[in-house]
Amino acid sequence: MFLAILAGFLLAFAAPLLHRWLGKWVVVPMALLPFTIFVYLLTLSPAVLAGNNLGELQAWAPSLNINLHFFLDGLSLLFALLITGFGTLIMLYAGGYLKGHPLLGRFYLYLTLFMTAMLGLVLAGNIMAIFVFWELTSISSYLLIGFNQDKESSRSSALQALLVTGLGGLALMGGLILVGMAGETYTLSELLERGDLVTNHALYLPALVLLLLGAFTKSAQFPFHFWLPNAMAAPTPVSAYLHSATMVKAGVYLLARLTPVMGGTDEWQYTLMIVGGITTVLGALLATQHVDLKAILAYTTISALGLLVTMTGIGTAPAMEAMVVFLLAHALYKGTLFLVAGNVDHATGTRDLTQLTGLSGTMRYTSIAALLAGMSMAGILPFFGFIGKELLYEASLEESPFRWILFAMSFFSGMVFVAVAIALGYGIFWRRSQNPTPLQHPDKPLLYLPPVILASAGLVFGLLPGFFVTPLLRRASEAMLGVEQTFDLALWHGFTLALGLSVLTVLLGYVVYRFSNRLLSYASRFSGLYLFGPANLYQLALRGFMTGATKITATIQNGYLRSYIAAIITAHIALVVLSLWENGPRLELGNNLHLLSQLRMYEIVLLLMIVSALIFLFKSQSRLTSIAIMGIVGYSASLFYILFGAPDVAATQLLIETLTVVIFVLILHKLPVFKYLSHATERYKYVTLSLTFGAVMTYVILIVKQYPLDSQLKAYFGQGSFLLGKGRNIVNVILVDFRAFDTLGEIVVLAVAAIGIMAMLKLRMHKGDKP
Amino acid sequence: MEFLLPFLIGILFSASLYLILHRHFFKLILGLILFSLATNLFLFVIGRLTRGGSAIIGQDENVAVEPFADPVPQALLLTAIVIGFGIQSFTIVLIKRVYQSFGTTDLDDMNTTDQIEEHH
Amino acid sequence: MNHLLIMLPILIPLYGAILSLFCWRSVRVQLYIGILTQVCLLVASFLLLFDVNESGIRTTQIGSWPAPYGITLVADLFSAMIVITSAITGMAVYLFSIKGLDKARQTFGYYPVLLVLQLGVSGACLTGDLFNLFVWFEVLLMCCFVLIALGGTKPQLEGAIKYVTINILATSFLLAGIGIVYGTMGSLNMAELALLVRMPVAHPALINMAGMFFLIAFGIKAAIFPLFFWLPAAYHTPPIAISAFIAGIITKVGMYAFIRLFTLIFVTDQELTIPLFTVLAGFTMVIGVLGAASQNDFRKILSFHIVSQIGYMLMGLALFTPLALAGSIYFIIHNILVKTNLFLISGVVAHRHGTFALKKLGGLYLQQPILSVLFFISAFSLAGIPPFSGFWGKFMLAKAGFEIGSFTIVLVSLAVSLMTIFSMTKIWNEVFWKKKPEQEPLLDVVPQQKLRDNRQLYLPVGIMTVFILLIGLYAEPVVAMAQLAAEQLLNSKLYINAVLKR
Amino acid sequence: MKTVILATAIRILIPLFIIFSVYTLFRGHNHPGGGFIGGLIGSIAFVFHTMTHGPQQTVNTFLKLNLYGYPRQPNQSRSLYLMRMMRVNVWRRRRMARHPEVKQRMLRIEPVYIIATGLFLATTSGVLGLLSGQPYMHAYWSDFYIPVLGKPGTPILFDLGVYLLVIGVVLKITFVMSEE
Repeated sequence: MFLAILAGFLLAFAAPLLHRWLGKWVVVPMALLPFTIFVYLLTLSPAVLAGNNLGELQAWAPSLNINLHFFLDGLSLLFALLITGFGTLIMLYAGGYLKGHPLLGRFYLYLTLFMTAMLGLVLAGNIMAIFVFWELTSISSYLLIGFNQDKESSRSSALQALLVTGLGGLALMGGLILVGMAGETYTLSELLERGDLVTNHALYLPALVLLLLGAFTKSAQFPFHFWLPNAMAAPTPVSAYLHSATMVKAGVYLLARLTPVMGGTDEWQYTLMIVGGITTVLGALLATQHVDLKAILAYTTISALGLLVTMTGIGTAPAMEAMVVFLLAHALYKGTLFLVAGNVDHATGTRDLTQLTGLSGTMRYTSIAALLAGMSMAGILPFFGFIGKELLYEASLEESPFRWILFAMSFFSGMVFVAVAIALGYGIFWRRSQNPTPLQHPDKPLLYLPPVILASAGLVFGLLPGFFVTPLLRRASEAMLGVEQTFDLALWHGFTLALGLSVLTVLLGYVVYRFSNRLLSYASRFSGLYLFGPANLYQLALRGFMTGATKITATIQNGYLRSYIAAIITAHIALVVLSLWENGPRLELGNNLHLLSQLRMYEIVLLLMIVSALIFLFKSQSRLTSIAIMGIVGYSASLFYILFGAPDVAATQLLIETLTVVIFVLILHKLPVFKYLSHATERYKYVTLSLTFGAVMTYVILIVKQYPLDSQLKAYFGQGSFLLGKGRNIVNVILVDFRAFDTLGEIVVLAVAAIGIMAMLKLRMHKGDKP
Repeated sequence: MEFLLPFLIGILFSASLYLILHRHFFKLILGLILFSLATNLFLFVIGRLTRGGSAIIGQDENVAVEPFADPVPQALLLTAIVIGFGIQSFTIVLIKRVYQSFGTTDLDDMNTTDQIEEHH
Repeated sequence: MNHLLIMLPILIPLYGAILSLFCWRSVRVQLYIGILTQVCLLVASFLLLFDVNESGIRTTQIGSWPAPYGITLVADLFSAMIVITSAITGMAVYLFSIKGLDKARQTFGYYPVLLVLQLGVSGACLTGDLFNLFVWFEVLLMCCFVLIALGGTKPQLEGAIKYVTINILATSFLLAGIGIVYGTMGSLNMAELALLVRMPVAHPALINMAGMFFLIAFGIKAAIFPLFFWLPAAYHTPPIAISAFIAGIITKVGMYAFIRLFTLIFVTDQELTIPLFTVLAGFTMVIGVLGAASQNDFRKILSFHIVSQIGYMLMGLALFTPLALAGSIYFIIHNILVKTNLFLISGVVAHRHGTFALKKLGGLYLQQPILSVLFFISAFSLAGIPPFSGFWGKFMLAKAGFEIGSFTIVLVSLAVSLMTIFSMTKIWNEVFWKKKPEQEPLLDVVPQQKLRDNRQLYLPVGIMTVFILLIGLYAEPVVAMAQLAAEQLLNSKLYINAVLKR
Repeated sequence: MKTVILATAIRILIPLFIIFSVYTLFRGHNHPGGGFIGGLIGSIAFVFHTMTHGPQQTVNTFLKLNLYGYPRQPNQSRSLYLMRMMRVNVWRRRRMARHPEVKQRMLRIEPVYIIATGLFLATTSGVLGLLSGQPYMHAYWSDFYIPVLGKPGTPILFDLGVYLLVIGVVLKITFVMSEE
């Protein structure tokens, strides 16, 4: 299995090259890959159908317990077969659909990447690996939706899908980490047996919320459904494959996969049923409001996904049975219908339902496929869709307090499905018309063969449900329930209530179809409601985010150096105060007062000199005076150093001060005179800030000096300077021997400063804004 | 003196910060120089002061005898002063170049690089 | 051998710089010296990493002066990992600068200064002495000053003045903090200090207060909230060959020092620091990403976004568990590589199209498909999409956060991650997918020589992308090493014993 | 500022300054002084020269070495030629400068090279330790004693590097600044 995934990724990245070499024949290797994997999976299936789960372990990041663990049971096999089987057809179809497109190679790259990721997702046996593949599907979907990158709508739809599923992805990551913590493992097979541990864990609820957020965004459940119709900006093969048959079902897969772990609780059941129910009804309702073929299909897909989620929520054996059967049936007919819609679009250039008529004459095979798929969708007798619908009704009518609500919901959607099926399978092809829509090119085999195959699969499965399909689905539902399943699928159940309801659905569906024009005319009346819809909320949120971000940034990063410095100093004062507030030592000035008596006269003079120099500095209007005052302050500082036994420091300070004055004179002699530029109000603010800062620094010195310092370094250097370092000037010995490494760094700084000054004065580029 | 020095350093910090918060370039650079001066004194004072005895071993001794000034802060200070000199001279030149390029001495005229550029 | 191995990452760039200075007149010779230095540095850093990985923390005493008195150089896994990442980055930036930087700047000391910058990175990472750390940070700082102002265009000067002013303040705070530490504990050796603070001290609050000085100082250097202002003002102004390296490395070295000191020394009052860091991390992440989202310039988005990522690294420190610190470390490594690469890509784009403005760019998806792929990988690595590199850091941090019940900060980090996706897709949308807006036809004709140069610029980007992919797709070695490094950080006995030979 | 008195004073002062700076440098290990202070004192001499005469003049006076020479005669032995050239450059400089046949080559000492030399000395003084398996900057002292200068050792070499670097840096800075 690992090899299959690896091959997928390798082939994906080879696709652009293959396209360059093989031209349009690139379709051959691309389709061959999923087909090979499909066959490979079929060879594995007897073992799985016999009830064995296959595993394969490939270490990846064992120190984080994230491994490429593969796990194949009924559920994953069902999905994997769907992905590769349908994948093969889609690869062929895409070859026809995008024939001659210059970016076909890239398209195959993304599509194969997606397929492999999806395959990895359903085969992964480590929940973090599931997440990894999950996000890969999101990215490849982003690239595919934005495939027509020069269109603004494509780009924004792609972004929307990415952000919504990305949000879900992040939530899912959180959720899975929590599940992993609750279950104490990331390995699926172990986790599946620790359901009780997880559901009783304190983290269960947050994990559930995050997990469901992930699943719902991916599977376009209300209120995150809005990205799916917009994702139809992608080329049709993508819509058919990702946005109806596979990727959107990843959420459903995840729910199904984790049912034994997370399911069974009230929170799980009710949330799934409520959200699924709303989605079902809403999707169906919205489907009647559109004329674009792909939009209609997208909304019915949303509705179908809602049904699947609801069934997972109910969680009983019949519900699970209904879920897997409907899942397969839906994938078959919806995929077909999407492909059909793509063919129609490709051939006629329009997808508007009201403009398409009488295509059966010109698009013979496509129309046959459409008819077959439509009948399956409508749930007409020999088709697989019929079995699905029967089971849905039976499951929803089971003994439960909400049976009527559940039933009404599935019945409603069933009705709409019938109407849509009629419109698509019959309306645009077979309804007689005076002037059938003209074609731009005749039907092509690469375009009509895949839907025909898919649609006939729906018929074959319906006629022979016992062959292969039943055992597979049985194992799949077993994976969710954790108990052996023994159901048998059959077309004919006798005259049961469900049959009657099916017939009723078809009849009412036909009525809906007849009145569809009337329904469409209501569409405009709902427009007010859409303002409050999630799609609009998304737009608002995005716009609000941008405005808010801009405003906040403009306030914080306002370009004024003063305010930056003020913020930094304020932060410093706050932090120092904070650190000393609670249990900092108290300052005892009294003990130090005796030091006052040691004051010498010249010291006081020095002190007064500095203070008065500073006052002059503030008053001064002239540069030269200021420079001179700075010199005075600097020289006074060096006097301090001499007073306290630091002749080297004093000498350095003296020389440096001299040099600084020289540099000042050399450099700044041409600046204009001072102006008072500050505002009065701001000045008080800054005066306060400065004074507080000074006070804090004084306090810090006083408080530190309150305690004796026992420096080992002083003692060691005092002892060793001459004996070990061969020098009597301890400071110099420190500088050139004990801590010469500091000095090395320091002279490097000086060297760089010299280079910098030279470069700055000599190199003056004007339009060097470019790299 | 030991008692008064912390206050002097506080005053130096206050004064330098106030200068830095000015809009005028020249005051900014004065403020920065004063600020590092204050920091140097801070480092010196907080490493404890010793009056009189410098950190030099006498000709007829092998080890330093108390009281001698702690040589460590002095060595650190020397390094810091020299580094500060490098940075200061760079900053002075920078100020000069800014004035030449922008023709202003008002810091408030320089707030373009962190502005958000308009889009569409 | 031991002594030599630790010194090499310092000596190699230093000698490189000295030789370049001797060959001041000839840029070409400087270039060759540079390349040679980069290769040697890379090899030496690899050797150091292997050695440390094999045999634990390595130390050397400069000048043979014993531990608390002389300066110690310490190579543990954390520092060795940063050094090797810096070497990789330096190599790529060097290769980029050959064609990607104008001759004038090359003539005025770009090569030696960049080498000194790398020297500063190695020094700051390897030193085990507080004041020595300060010195190496000054080396870094001075190089950044010079490089940011190199060329002296208007935006550069404006950015430089803000950068310089704020960073001088940071320097002063750092120095003052060192003064306080020495004034309270009488030592500068980090291992010795670590030992001292773990013994009953007179006033832990004083140490904590010193910690606040370091927080401000390294907070400014690492650009955390509310001290980051210099970054968005300056980082986008110099040419890419300069800003790529500075943006990629320097803030992370600040973060390195931050993590080092707050795991080793300033651990006395974690009831204060941990909530503080958590709040700061949250704000840093959010404000940074908001800033990035609001910009409309390729480089500005990238620059502002650095702030946001720093928040993640701080978050690891705030959570203070082995896994969280491992996450931080991984994140630092990942971020250095990815951020540098994104900057380089913006440079490749601007080299050909002459602008960084999103509204003037477009159509690269069709025009330069390879570059698109390279950008896509880096951008989505940055956004933390698996299986790319950012995911692992994010995962470790999120998991660590959940494990100790800090749900809020984890949720914030996840939300920020979504906004990161948004800001990266903004670039992708505008620069790569969108059609190039119409402009005068003359500007569209790119001379052949320039096109050839442009393709040469792919090389460093490609190299970086390989590394990014490597630490993403085959994350295990780096993750395992980061976990070991985190254990070394948290188990300060290891560090103390290695240095003080107890 | 170009007064005669100042110019003359500086001309006399400069050698004094330089001698004093070298003295400070070497004495620094035992008394206040050392590489930094010495370097700064030495460079301040040049700074004043530059401020009075301009950078070009300073360079011409101090940092440019004029080498004189003429082509080797075909039958002249190599060693003899070399000795002649040395003599020409050492003792007869002034006379040779006016000689028409003699070619003049200038060796200009860029401050950058002084910086590089200083850095190189400082760095390399530490490498000696490394080469013998000791840590970087391990000190080696010679056994003999030179009057005035004291015992030579690698730390002194280091200090010399610092001295040169400081002079180079200050020279470089003042040159470019006064060219403004």
